Amino acid sequence: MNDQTLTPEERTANLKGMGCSRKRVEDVRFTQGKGNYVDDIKMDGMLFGDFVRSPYAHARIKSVNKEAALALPGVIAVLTAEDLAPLGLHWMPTLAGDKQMVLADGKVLFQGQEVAYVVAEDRYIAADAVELVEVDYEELPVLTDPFEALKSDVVLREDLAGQTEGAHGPRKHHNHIFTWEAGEKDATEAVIDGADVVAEEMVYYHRTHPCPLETCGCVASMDKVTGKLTLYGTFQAPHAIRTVVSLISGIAEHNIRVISPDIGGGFGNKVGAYPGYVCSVVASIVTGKPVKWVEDRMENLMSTAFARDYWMHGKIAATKEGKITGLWCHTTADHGGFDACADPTKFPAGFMNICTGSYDIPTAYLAVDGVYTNKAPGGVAYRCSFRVTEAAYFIERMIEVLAIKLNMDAAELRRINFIRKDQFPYQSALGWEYDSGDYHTAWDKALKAVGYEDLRKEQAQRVEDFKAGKTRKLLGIGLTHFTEIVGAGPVKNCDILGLGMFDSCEIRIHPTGSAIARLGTISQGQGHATTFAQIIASEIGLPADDITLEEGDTDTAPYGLGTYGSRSTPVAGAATAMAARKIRAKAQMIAAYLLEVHDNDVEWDVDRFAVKGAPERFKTMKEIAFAAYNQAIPGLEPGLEAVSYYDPPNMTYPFGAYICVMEIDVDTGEWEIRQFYALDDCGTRINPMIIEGQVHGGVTEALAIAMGQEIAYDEMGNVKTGTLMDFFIPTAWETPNYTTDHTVTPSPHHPIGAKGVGESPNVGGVPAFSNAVHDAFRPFGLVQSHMPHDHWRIWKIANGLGLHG
Amino acid sequence: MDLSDEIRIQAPRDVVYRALNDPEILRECIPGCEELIQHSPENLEAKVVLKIGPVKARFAGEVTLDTSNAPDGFTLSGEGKGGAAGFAKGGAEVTLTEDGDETILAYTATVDIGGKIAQLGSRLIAGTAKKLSGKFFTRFGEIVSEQSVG
Amino acid sequence: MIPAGFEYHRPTDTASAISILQEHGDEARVIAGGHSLIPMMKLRMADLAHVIDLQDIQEMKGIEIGADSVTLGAMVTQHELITHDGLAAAVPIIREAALQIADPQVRYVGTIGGNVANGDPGNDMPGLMQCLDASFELVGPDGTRTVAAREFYEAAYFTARDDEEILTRIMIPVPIAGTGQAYEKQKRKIGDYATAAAAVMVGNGAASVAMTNLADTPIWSAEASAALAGGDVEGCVAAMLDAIDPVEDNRGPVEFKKHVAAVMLRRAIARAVSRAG
Amino acid sequence: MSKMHVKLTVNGREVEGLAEPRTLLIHFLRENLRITGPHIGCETSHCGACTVDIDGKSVKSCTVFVAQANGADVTTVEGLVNEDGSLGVIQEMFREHHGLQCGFCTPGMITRAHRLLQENPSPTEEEVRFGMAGNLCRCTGYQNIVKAILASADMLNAQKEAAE
Repeated sequence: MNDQTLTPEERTANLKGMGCSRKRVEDVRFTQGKGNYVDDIKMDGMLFGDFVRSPYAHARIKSVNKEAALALPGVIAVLTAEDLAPLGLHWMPTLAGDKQMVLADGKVLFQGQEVAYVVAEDRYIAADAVELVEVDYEELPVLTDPFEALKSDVVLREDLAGQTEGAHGPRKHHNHIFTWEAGEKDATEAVIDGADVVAEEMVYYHRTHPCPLETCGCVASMDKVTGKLTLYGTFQAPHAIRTVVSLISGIAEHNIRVISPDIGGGFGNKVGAYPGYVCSVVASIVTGKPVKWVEDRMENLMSTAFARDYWMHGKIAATKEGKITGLWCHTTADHGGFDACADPTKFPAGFMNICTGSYDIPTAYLAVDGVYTNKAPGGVAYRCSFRVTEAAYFIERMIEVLAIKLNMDAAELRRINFIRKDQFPYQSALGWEYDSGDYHTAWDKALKAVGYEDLRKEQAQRVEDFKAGKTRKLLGIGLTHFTEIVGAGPVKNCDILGLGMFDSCEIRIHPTGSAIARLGTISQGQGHATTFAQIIASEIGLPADDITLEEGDTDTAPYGLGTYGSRSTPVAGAATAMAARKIRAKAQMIAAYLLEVHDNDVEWDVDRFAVKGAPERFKTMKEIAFAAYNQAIPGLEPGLEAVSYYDPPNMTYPFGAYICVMEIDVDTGEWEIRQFYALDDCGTRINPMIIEGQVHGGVTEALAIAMGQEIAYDEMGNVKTGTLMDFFIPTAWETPNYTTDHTVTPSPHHPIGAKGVGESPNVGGVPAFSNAVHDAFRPFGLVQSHMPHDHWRIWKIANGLGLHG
Repeated sequence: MDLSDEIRIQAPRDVVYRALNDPEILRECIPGCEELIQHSPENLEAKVVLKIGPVKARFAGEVTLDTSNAPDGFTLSGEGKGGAAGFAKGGAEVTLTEDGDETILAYTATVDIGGKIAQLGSRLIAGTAKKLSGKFFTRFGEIVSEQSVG
Repeated sequence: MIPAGFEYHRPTDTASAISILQEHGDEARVIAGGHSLIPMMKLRMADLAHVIDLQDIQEMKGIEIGADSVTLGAMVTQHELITHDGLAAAVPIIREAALQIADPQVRYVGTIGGNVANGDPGNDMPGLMQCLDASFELVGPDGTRTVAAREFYEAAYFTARDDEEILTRIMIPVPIAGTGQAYEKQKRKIGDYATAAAAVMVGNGAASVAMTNLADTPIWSAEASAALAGGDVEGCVAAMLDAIDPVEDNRGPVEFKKHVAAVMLRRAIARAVSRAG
Repeated sequence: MSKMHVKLTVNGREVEGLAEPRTLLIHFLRENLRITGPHIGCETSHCGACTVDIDGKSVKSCTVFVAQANGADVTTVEGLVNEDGSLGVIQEMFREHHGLQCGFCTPGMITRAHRLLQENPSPTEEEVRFGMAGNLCRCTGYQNIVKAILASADMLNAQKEAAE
């Protein structure tokens, strides 16, 4: 192909850079079953580890008898806390500054807690041996309600007894973890006391679980000859895992190699460190053999990171015209037996203080109390930035509740309270600086797209028909306008366990003009290998198809904090662009030298530098790459590569307008999504196909959460939803088609203006579905009810409103 | 979960009461009971194979009797551990009322289950517990009536 | 989730299967599709020393459509029930109900025999078989006997089948022409057991009504059936509500289940009536 | 536990091995034969990640003992590539329409879709959704999976027509 005959547009298209729906490079292996997930790894002499877990939610361990298990042929070892204690590994630090038992140390605090770790020649023998370990338990009183826990005499964490100071300040009770506050308490209460109108509700966001289709697992392999530990695993943050493993095991960090192979979905579940990793590492060190541990689905749902479980008590004040004057929120956060929330250190309740949402609220106050209960630890950001879905759900419910109190249309109430375009960058009452936004444009576009006014007319007619006995179905219109806060984050205020939350990219251009880029992130389905190559392609003019992406290997990738909280594009994507720009800067010098002009006399043109005013005189990036290696250029080192560690100046604030139209059968509680419209503004769009796919998936997870998915416990602390029979994941049959749309408001501080999108649809989706349910019953007097809106709970709403005659 | 029922037994009250304290009779009546050892008048140890449809699990348990209300009735409480399958605990209050030569045995029982069996089988527990306790008392009635008649 | 070890048997005739059952007693269990038993074995809730696979027993296969009666081999899969046009013509409610069971993969291996024999009140076919007044052929060491579906279920997982018997065939009277049939099921999602389900046949002055997962057995009600036969829909619903005894589980509380039971029943009746000729 | 001799045809190739009867087919495929396309997701037959084709039926191989499958003809996603090693039509359409993200459910999805289209070469969208309801996906929301399968049907029908 002769470059000179192609137009700039054609050359741009050939790059498959930003803005094009490039097909995914990952899919060639995935579609033929050639992915390499952790359970696909098989090594010579590999052993298998399996856990003995507690059937009790709270019990003292009187004894553990390993004899029968050890007598089973093929069983290599059975580890208990006693075995780990001499190594100091029977407890481990959590991401939230608490500590967690690796194996039960004297007592268990939740059903499914790890009690002993069996190592055997294969997983069948290990499973048999688990049955043979005899544990004698003495049952203790169970606390599954955080409000009860704060009143109870029962001390859950005996190891913390008497400690009045925790990782995040004073503890008020032996089952209390922390109180975290933001905003102005007195001022907010004064506004609420003097307001024309105040709406007050308890908004509960129930406990759920990310439940990726692949469970968590690892393979630990200690090479006794080299002293090097290789740890393969389902890690969303491989470098952080390496540092944590080094800190708790004492193995020097350079002697640990952490590799995240292909990951079968993460959604926050695979951010933290689990006892399975520690035990596998210990077992490999002890046996000198590779040890694999892969949890089963019940273990996954029972013991690895849960999400949400926030009781959010809210008050919202407004003038009688509907202008919001203040927002007050007190949250009781159920953290389970250990505080293992995955939040930046300074934010024990994550970014819950984004709970003023898309609205210009002058005064606000938030307090969060963390509480221990007899439930599994976790509190991870399940397909959302840290606690952002809780915050969005809270404010979007409070807006609806306020609209009811004001007898106003909820769409109009939102419109009159949105932060205006000219207010950005906007300083929120709870401490954030929103980077950019144009909410009114998005909102109007969304309302117009669904024909909002006609829908309201149809709904009014439906109510009349219902009252006249002509139908038993109600129509709900669920509105949401959400603002996310993603891309954690600036190192000055975001770290996890002291690790600053920058991210990184290293790009190496090969002499023939192809390239490899390595990042500190790791894809779990987001398609990084496709999209990051697109960023590089646009930045340096090499075709995306000629750029290989490598992530997840700590021996080769630069240090980074990993993929969660929609931070890959905002942080690592920025690092990628910055590294590419360093390369381009050097390329400019090379081009100028080759073209025999001054550096400033060449200009960038898609895939080349051309002499200003003489576009026919140019050097393509391919030519420049070759010259970089093979031509002596005075004053320049050979080679063409760059690394960027990007510490973002601010978070990014993607937003969106979602509208759900739902039909509800009053008699059975069954629902059907008639229409779902999702408008996302994630700033600059790198790959529209992938964005659309992310939105479909995120909204579907929101559908699951809002309409049935929960981790439910009975009073004895039994997990009632431990298999996929009871843990609701919709199939293709229950899932509707979605309409996606967008506006583009670039982030002013991000090098390419991108904001991140993977989690928006979950953050916006949950209130859209829930508001649709509430909206259907609003004409009959419903103000607030709790998720999940499964059939019986919807039925109960209808029943409570007297709709069953 | 609470269960209650009553049955009529063709035997005098003291015979029924004695039978309720007779480990041999109890062993015969408890569905799936493999072993019942009496450690003291108040303490029993039992091994039971619970076989319900696809479920088959072995439980080992301890039962404590409270006989202070003899012969009008007694209460018992116990806990059974089924290893990986989970555990069950509960209690029952049995009252015996004379009705001529016969005795009306009424019971109310509370059963709580934990572990896997609770996670997986909760939808079936109530029916099964009812069936098993029904089986127990029906068999008990039969044996005591037979012995009494014989 | 790994099952405990067992010895595997794959007999080729019913008699051999029974003799293996006899030999090992409590320690042996037959499996057909295995989708009820295998998960329980994997969860270590069922510990068996012997598994007897019935897949090679030809005499337990096949669908026979007679003039008055349909005979289904116990090993006929849900998938075969759905795809058999002759069966759909003779007893259309079977296809309608089978499509509501589990998901496509499970229907390929799940059998009618397994569905009716294991006595799980969540299964759809027992209630349907009671509605249709089917009977089950049980073969054991002492020979063959037939038990009416309406007499078969005692409690959750307790049935009239002895441990050493195998349910081999299902005989279903073909409803007379003009009988309307309908199966209505509410469930949380594809693959779930019923929150409530109703099987209804009505027409020619007769009716039969049964419901699923609303007690520890399927519930067929003579009173409800008689009421419906007399055209008394409300009487039918009232009698059925009297007969069922649902328990609370993750699908909802008792009041909800009773309400939904009535709704499913009314809907099934309405559809069956609309199909009656 | 004593092992039994197992003989299967997998992706057109006869394979033999020793295995305990309790070995689940998914483990036999993945561990003994190193065919790691089918995945383990839920282990209770709800998610379909382990779906393989056995004797012309879509089956969840986590809920089948290898003993039960002894003698059967098994096809996995690896067996659906073209003879020249290029992606088969359904595989290609999943890629074309972004019918996958993390890729973990994909082998089961594609294997199931293969059987669905064998039985119903021109399904409606509703039939595709109903026919795929035994396979869970956590990433895609199914919309593009459905699109990919409908496109596969068109492509396969066109190929068939062209061949006739």
